[in-house]
Amino acid sequence: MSEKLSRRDFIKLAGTGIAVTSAITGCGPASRYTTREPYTKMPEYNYNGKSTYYATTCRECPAGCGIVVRTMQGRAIKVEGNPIHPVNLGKTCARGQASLHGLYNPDRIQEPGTRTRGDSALTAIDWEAAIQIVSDALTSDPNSLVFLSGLANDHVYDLAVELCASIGAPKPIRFSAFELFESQATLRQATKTVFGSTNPLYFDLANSDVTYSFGAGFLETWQNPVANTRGFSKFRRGSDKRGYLVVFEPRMSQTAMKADEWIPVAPGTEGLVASAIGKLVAEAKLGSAPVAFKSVNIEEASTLSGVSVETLERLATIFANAQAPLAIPPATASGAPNGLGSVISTLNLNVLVNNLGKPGGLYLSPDAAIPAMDSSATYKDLQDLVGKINAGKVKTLFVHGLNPVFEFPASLGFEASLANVETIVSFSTYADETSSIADVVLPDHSALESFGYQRVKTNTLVPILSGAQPVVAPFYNTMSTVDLLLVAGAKAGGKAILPYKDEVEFIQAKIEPLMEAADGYFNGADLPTYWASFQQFGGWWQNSNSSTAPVSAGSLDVAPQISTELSIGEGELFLHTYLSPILAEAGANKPWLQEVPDPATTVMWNTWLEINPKTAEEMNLANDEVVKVITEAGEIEVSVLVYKAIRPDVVAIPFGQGHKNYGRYASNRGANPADLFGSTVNEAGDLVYSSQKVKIEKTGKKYPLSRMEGYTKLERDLGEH
Amino acid sequence: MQKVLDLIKNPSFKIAILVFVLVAFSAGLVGIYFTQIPPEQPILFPHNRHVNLQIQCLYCHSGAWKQASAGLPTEQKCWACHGQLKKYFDPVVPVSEWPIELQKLNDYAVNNKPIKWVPVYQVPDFVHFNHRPHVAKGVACETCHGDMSKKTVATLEQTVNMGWCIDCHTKKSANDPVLQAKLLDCGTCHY
Amino acid sequence: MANHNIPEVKANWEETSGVWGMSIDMDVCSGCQACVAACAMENNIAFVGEEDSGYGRSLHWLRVEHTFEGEYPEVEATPFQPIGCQQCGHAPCEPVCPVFASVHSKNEDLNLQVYNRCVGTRYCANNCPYVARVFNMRDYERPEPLPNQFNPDVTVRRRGIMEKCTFCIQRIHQGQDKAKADGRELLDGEVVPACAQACPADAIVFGRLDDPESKVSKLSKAGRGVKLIEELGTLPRVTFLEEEKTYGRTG
Amino acid sequence: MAVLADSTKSFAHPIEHDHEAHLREEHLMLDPRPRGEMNAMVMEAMTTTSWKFWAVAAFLAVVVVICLGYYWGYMITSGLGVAGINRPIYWGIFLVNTVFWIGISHAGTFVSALLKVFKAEFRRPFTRAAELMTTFGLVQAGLSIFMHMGRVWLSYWLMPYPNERGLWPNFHSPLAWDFLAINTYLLSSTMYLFMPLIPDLAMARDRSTGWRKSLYRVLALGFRGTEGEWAHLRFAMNLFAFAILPVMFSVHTIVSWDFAAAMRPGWSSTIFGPYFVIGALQSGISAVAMVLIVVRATMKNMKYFIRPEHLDALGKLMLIISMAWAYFFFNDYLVQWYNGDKWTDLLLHFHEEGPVGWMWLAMLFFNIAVPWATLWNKSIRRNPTALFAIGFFVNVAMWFERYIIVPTSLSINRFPFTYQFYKPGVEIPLSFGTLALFILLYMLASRIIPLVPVWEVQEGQMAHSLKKFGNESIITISDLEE
Amino acid sequence: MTDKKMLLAIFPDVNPAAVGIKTLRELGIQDDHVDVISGLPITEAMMGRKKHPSHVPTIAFGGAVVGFVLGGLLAFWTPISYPINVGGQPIISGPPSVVVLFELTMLGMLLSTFVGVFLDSKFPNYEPKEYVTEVSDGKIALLIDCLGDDEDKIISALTNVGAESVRQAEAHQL
Repeated sequence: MSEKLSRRDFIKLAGTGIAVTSAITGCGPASRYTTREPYTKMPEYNYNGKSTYYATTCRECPAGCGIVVRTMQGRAIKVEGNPIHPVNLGKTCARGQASLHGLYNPDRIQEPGTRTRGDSALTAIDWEAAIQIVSDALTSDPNSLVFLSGLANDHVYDLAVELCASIGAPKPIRFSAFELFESQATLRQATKTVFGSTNPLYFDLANSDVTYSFGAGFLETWQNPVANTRGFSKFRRGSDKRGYLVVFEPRMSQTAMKADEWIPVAPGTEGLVASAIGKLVAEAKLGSAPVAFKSVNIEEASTLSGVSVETLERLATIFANAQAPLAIPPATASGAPNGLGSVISTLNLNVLVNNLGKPGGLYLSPDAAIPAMDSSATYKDLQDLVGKINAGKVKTLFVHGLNPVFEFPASLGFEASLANVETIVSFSTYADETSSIADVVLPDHSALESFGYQRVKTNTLVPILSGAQPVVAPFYNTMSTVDLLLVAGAKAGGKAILPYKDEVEFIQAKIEPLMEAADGYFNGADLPTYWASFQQFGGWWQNSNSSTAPVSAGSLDVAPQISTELSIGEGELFLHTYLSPILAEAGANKPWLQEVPDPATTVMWNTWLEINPKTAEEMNLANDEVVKVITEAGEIEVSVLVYKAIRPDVVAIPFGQGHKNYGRYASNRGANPADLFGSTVNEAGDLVYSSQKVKIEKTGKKYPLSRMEGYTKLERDLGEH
Repeated sequence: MQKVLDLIKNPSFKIAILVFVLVAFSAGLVGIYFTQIPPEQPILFPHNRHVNLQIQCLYCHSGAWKQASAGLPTEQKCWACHGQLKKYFDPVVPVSEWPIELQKLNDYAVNNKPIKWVPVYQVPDFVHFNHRPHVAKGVACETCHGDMSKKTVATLEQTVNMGWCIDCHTKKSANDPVLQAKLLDCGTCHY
Repeated sequence: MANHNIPEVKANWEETSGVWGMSIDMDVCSGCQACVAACAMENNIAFVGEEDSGYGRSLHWLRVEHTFEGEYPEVEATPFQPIGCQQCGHAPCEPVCPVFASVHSKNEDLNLQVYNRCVGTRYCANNCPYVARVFNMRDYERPEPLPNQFNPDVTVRRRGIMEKCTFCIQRIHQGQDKAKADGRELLDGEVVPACAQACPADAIVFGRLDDPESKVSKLSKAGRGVKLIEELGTLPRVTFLEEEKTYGRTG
Repeated sequence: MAVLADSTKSFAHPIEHDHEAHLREEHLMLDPRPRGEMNAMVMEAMTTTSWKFWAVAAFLAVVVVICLGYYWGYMITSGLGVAGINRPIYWGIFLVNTVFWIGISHAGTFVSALLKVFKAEFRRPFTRAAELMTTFGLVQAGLSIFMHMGRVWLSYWLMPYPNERGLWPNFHSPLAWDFLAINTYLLSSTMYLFMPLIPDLAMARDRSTGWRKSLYRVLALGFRGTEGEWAHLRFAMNLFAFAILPVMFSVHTIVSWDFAAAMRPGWSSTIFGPYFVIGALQSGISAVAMVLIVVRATMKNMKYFIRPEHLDALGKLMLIISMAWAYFFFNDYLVQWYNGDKWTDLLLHFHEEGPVGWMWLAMLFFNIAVPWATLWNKSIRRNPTALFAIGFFVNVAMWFERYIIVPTSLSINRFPFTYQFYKPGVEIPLSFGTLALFILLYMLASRIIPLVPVWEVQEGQMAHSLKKFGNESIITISDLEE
Repeated sequence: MTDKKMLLAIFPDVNPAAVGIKTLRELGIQDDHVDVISGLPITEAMMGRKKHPSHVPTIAFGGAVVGFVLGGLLAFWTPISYPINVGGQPIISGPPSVVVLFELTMLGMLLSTFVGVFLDSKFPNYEPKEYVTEVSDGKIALLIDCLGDDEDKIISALTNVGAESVRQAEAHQL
């Protein structure tokens, strides 16, 4: 500990030195009172004033990209992609780049503390007391303990699963706004229905020549946007033939902006359009349509979706004639009452053109490198959890890597239910909505300060276990949650004792089986060597493709049950909610991410409501006017942004802002559209949110949106001149 | 009014003004002097003794020939030599009888504390100085840092400013226009 | 934007092809803003907050432009176009600076902004046809411990100073220094600016234009290549590869 | 000689002829008073202050301290962010003010030097008032430039001085020319103000006591009026009158090159030089008229020196310049109509229809319509209130014109993505600060230096007489032309 | 040998003063022993005297030359002292140099003219001088250097042609 402490002090001092130097820039050599210090025990490869690079895993989203962090004198200064990591091959997204602003966030929780429910301030405690609190919780009734976990912390989740299993507590619940907004459960269930597999699907965008996307924002947040963008780049320019992308969705997203054609379909009719295209393709190719497409009425589909029959026929011809056609299932549209049917329809389209296991088609990702202990929860599970809490059956709630009070829609009633929990323990690194009401806050290291691993589940043809290691010594008096649980378990005794000394030993135990795994990127004769390589390369992966071709489970012969119910709630406009491509669910506290313009609208630092110019004119709304958006579940106030590329019957709001308590950069900024969601779930157990109807009322207020783009501010039509 | 005028005309008033100006001026001078004296280092490192023992500069400041920063030795490195010197290592000799500076070093090394050296040669952070090309071109350390065999702690031998850099760059590259273009390019140091 | 292949300008450009160049493929640029964030992280760019950024004071060295054309439902998005400093060979920003703060590097053929010489007349920014220069309006606050993230190779700018994309000159210098220490020539692709390094679509390619074999030289001369408003005679070093919205076009 | 001989008596003579009486009343040159009396009048004008004067001066001083001292300090310590500039509108009201004040300063030199070169006699009583405006206007222009700089504490880098770095200013830059030209102009106009002042200071020295005596004794440099002193002064003043005119033209054209040398649509134009010069004269001459009207109304004995004939002459000048200005303004559109550059076209439309289109209209209305409609009329030209109002609106409109040229034009460039609005911030108090400083300096100077060049008036009166041709009495033949 | 004396004659106007000068010349007093003090720039011709020599034109011309040379140094030497390429323009370029040359030539000329006036007129000079304050009210004063013997002769002659007073000139603080 002492060594860590001294290094931390050193980092602080070095930081001060830099600040002083930066403050006197331009004043000449007056920085007389700065000091320079060598490391007390500097590794032999480390020179003062020279950068060292550490490979680790980005934890800004669950995708598991490998990154290399440039450090200098104990400070992380730049995130770069890990060029050998097979998922992202040295590339990063804006969120990954800005993860340093998470590490150096001024609003991190610096030490463990407790509070009386309702207070805002924490009373500092030492880690001994913290360990006591956790061990007390572990020794109480295991059935009353619930562990809530996020998606981007596999090793913590794995340990929690083991711990819960050992003491007999219910299995940890894993969820995040990613799951909600991309309706992952629906896709999982559809995959199971169509291909009979639980492995994630791999869409080989790179080798496709015609891709129809039914609304998955695969260049923005869906699955692994970095890998998808790389695939997209190959799709467009990787071979002699330029790939052709058509996107069907009610609002032109960033992905649709890159498409060659954007087909504005009515919300919830994506599956219908896919079926109609399927029918036309089948008729062109096979002469007659299989059962799954037979019953589709093209005219009706055209009327409902707003896509003309000619367009459908033209698109069907292109798709039928393509060498490597690919249909990507909906993401947002899965959150409709008919979501499951829509996803099945699009997957059926792939089965129909038989691109299964072929370049440019569909693959099933291989099993995870180390056995997966999870399948994420569905929204239904959350509703059950809230029911359980309300019934007083939960005494202790552990929350790690997740901000449920913000990420769970208000209609779920999670926040209200917390009154029935005796002890809420948050392991959050940042002051957020959940940790600010938690009774005990035991901050984990931030992502770049901790060990860990992450299974790469999507966008991969090989098993990958991406490894994480600290790139800097912990900045504050934080403690790894795995260590904390292990120590507390040991203290609690009995079944809570797990056979690991600390976090590193736990991870080593997990990766040990991989030492002998065939065709690995590297192998190790002994664990220390293997462990060193695992840290050096930023994880382990197989060299060769071990994916499998999906096999149709006969879904073409089943007429899909596509519900005709297209909307829920009352109101004149559909609400289209999407995960903000830049902020996602937890990026709002990073100042530079806030200042990165949204790709489609170039808005920074706020939430906006996109509305078609025609609708805006009818409702007499102009840019920057604040409107009230109302559903049965709630209402929010948000500034209007007139957006040309959206259906007139749809308004869109991004999710990501609207934090009440998430540090100085995110708090009280923008609005949270999840407040508007109802509580209906679809057949797969995902929340129905994309068919939500809303009412819009003027408030008479104005709040100017901060936009990068300027010409619409001048409110002039440039076409004239 | 007249009294004020009389006061102003009084010679002692004029003298008082003069004295005040002189005092203020000297105070300013003293202030400037205090900013110019060499900074106090945590350890009065005797460079001269080490250099006279034929220890190369690059032995301790090893970064100078391969990177921008010359670097400072860790106290481990200091202790690697001093630990082997019988005189100090001998457990018979109590620490309190060691030379005072070595006692300090011992304190840092034993307690694992970084030594907070005060930089003597410093360029503003809008100037990016790289030791490597200078050493590679054969510029002797003495050229800028003075003859360390005659100094204990480092002192500022040169006013490190742009005119001095440019002057030397111009002279060294007088016969090589390509090199001169590089050495006098603003972007070589400022970015 | 405009593709005026004025013969004289082209001829002139051939003569002074420049040293460092960049090509940006607008067909694959997905507008993900990774370059923007990477640039900010690499170059110690300050964030300015909601009010100032909304008022056009954000300090992005790189902005990704796009617009919508036409009316719904025939609306189309123009391709994403990341625009930073074009490192003009004949840069209009340079001669107008009264104190030689905006100068041309003879050695690297880059546009330099010497921060410590800048007095803040902002003339260069007015004269930049690409609106690529940004001005530090204030000492933007970066509360502790955010300054720990500063890249020591890049000057931290204060209020009253112009700044702009440098083609990550610190990385160029490092690369050259390393190559020189190793006693070899710089390899193509050895030096990458932060934006190109991050770009998931590999839309940004950076390299030497004076090396006809480098990737960027070849791309710059490709048929899709367009330089921004080159009819002004600025000799920009960034080539944009245009989008082709066609199905199955080869090449 | 005859007039001089008469001059002591003529005042006492009964006026016999109505027309002659009218002419004497009309022309200061024909209405001499005993020189001692005239000197006394000027001294009295200088030394007479009322509580109103001090109240206004105190108010202005407070405005200067708050607007210039406080706000400028605030801006220096917190950065230019407190002003309204942004990307791409990097130049805002500070540059508008610079151009405006340089424009104001032009007329002073114009009337005092150009009219002297052309021997226009009516100039005599107000050359100093105008020249004083030049100097103080330039001070405001210089201040505005300093305000506009991002790091004003390093502004000395614009100065050519030898340094160890071997770095000099970049003389390719119009801003470096600006530095040379404005400094040349400021120095020479100050010298040109001071030289004719020496004899008047000597006169004031002979007529004052106390601190004024000490002050004037120092300022008059020991001038007695010997033959040699007069000979040197006469030559120097003639040379200045000739040489300062090209300097004046160069200054404002160089200010215009700041814009015209830039590669911006709407700025890059060869017409900018003459256009700016004429614009400067337009606002400057109106400002001279305004100042004279105020001086005439507020200072003692000034109604004797400044008469409707002077307002009349300035009114005519205003009309002429307004016509020339309209022509150059039209040229902007003419050239654009032929070359058809789409960005310039957009810019010109933006001037008219953009958010400050009202300024554009006001500028045309007050700079063209109003002078053309009114200044033809002699009685309007001679009416101080009317002329003041016209001058005021012309000045406001010329300020608008610069506003349209600077920030409004910067709104538009070749990248529509970056278009922005301009909302002035701390520029507003700072602008009022410079205006207040100008007025304050002028007020204080009017009580310290003789605002009327007495010796020049007396020299003129000495040489003028009425001549009778038949039944008509005239001064010069040109009087017959009206 | 008799003492040298300085007389101060005050005339009410230009004409009598001109006659006075003529009278003095007739009395054998050379023009360079007479100085005219006046509140107005009456010309030498009015007084029937030679043009007063002045160095100001020469100094002005010299100043212009110096300014031109300085301008040349700024325009042509300073760019080479640290050659920096801007915008692909030549290091020494014509059009901008014209501006620099013009401004500095004008500045040199005007500044030296001003300085020339100071030099030629021995400004500033606060020593006691012979002077009467009535000059600025329109009187013309003649300062006459003469021998003590001629004093009475001169006084009576000048009084005859209209001098208001002729007396011994006394230097006093202005």
